Amino acid sequence: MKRSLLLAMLLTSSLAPSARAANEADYKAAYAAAEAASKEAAGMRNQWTVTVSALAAAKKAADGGDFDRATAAAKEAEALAKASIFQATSEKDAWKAMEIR
Amino acid sequence: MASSIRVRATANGDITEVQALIQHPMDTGLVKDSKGELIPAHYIQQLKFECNGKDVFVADWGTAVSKDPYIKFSFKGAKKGDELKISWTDNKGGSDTTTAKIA
Amino acid sequence: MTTTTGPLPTRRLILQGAAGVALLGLGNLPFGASPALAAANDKYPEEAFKQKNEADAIKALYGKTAEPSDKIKLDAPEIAENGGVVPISVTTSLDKVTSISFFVAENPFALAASYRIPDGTVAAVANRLKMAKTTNVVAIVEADGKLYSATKEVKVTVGGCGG
Amino acid sequence: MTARIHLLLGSLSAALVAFALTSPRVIAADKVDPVADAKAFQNFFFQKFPNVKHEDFVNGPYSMNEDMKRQWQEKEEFPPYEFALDAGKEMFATPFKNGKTYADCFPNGGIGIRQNYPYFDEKEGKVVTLELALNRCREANGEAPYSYVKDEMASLTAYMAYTSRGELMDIKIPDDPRALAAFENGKRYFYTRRGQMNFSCASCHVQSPGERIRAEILAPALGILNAMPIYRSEWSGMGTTSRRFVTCNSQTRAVPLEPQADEYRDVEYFLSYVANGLPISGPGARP
Repeated sequence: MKRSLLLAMLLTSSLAPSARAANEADYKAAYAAAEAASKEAAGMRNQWTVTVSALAAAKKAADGGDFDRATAAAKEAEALAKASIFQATSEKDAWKAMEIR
Repeated sequence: MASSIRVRATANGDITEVQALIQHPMDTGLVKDSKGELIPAHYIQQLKFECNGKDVFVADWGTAVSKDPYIKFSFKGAKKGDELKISWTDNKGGSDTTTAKIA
Repeated sequence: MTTTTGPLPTRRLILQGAAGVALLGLGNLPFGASPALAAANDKYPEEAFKQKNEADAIKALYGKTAEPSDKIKLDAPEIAENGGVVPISVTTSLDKVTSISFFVAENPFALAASYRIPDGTVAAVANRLKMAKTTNVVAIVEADGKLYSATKEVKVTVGGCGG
Repeated sequence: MTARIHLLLGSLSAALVAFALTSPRVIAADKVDPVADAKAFQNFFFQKFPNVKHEDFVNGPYSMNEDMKRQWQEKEEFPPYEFALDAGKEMFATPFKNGKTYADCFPNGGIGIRQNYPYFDEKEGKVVTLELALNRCREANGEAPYSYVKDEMASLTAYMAYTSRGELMDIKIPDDPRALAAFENGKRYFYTRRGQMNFSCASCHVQSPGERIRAEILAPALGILNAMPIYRSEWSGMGTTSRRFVTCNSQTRAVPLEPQADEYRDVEYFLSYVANGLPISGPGARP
């Protein structure tokens, strides 16, 4: 249970709403960070489907000019990607706990 | 191509047990495909079993019959070696028939 | 249904009631013309398969109502493993059976399948039906011109992950 | 920002502690021992479900629930995979353009050999599954390979499984470090949590077989591949082992790997090996 608590905290901590309206530059920065984390997760062969859909939602919102939503979605994608990376690294050994011996 | 109807008819004593499995999509017309369009209704409406020139079983089916429909019934008055004729028609005018020997 | 108080809802209910009756009326008009013994002849009971609820479908198919009977054994699972393939079968000790039909009460169209049983054919059928949701499966047997029924509730839930 | 750093530090220290705890055992268990693993795996299920006959485990959810078993037996009278079986038989009999058939690619003409798949190919140094071998046979004879998740592949494996029905699963692990590594890699994949749901295969099939997840009863992991390929009412169609792995991944919200990825081949190797001695019951019918 401890691990999923950590995952949940990681997710919520990065969703802190930004005060002023996001503009295109904020979106681009957030999207770049999200994409990098997503690539790293994919590289570890532990990508989550929700990361991919959050990234797509971000791009779609940005194309529609709604940079507030786009930045939020990009930030969420980054958090999800980071959580999947955390999961992959912690599972490197954690899996043994469940092994039938 | 093999017939769409698989049938097994076995006689024990005077009672012949018949089982049939028919390859058919039985689309209800209420289901959407991956592109979100409605798949048109396409289902078997009538299935008939005849033996020795007489209808022994007639099924009228709606859209609530499962895909690749299955049916089991028994009837009297036939013996090993008699021929069972099976035929179906669907709502698009499609049809198929086959015959099977009672084992 | 939101439970609002005051005169408004009663007027709306009355309107809905009126609309419902009109529909029913329409539904019956064309049916009135074709003979009550629709089930017996060769024609595909088109009208019966169009009826939404079970009572209309039974009336459209047989033109009379059924009474429950314990001489009908309806075999259906307690919880369907999959709503798309529900094995349902019926056997009956009633004699002079001429027709057996299956109704799934809350399916989009209640009548699922109807079988004509010529004499010499055993009064028992097994088939696999689709069920939209948890509801009653009703088997109707026409024996010696009278209608008998057996009912069983089958639980159906949308498949999740797949065991 | 500081909260996140604390978090990462916290998780690092937790990982370190975990590593320290397990390290003595890791060194002891460094030597991969498939025989012991298989025995422990089977005993776990035999003890957890004492009144399930050993050979019944291959019937998945139906070994866990009486009401479901009756519905299954009704389906088995005239099973929905009948059409895939006939199609597979026909494909086996139809020669390729170059005149050869599948029978030429497989020992004993491909009949009654499914229980030996997957096997470890010492030339290639990797696990070869039945689905992979079938596509390699097609390519070797100038035919286009089939999709691993579609009906044609399922029909072929359905026919081959049918010819092996009742044979006992008989997977061999040669004394080759790469084979032991593949087995261990498969075991790791089986127990590793993935996806946003944070489930591993074991979360469902070891910790809670027999329980319900929505409408379905979870199958025990022991013998779970013995019934492959399966006709699933939910798909209203045939499903190969590859299709089952891919859909299971996406249901835990993990992006699936490409079919026949090394991890899938290894986890199939692990799951088949630990089911040695249990009968082949494919093709199967499932909810």
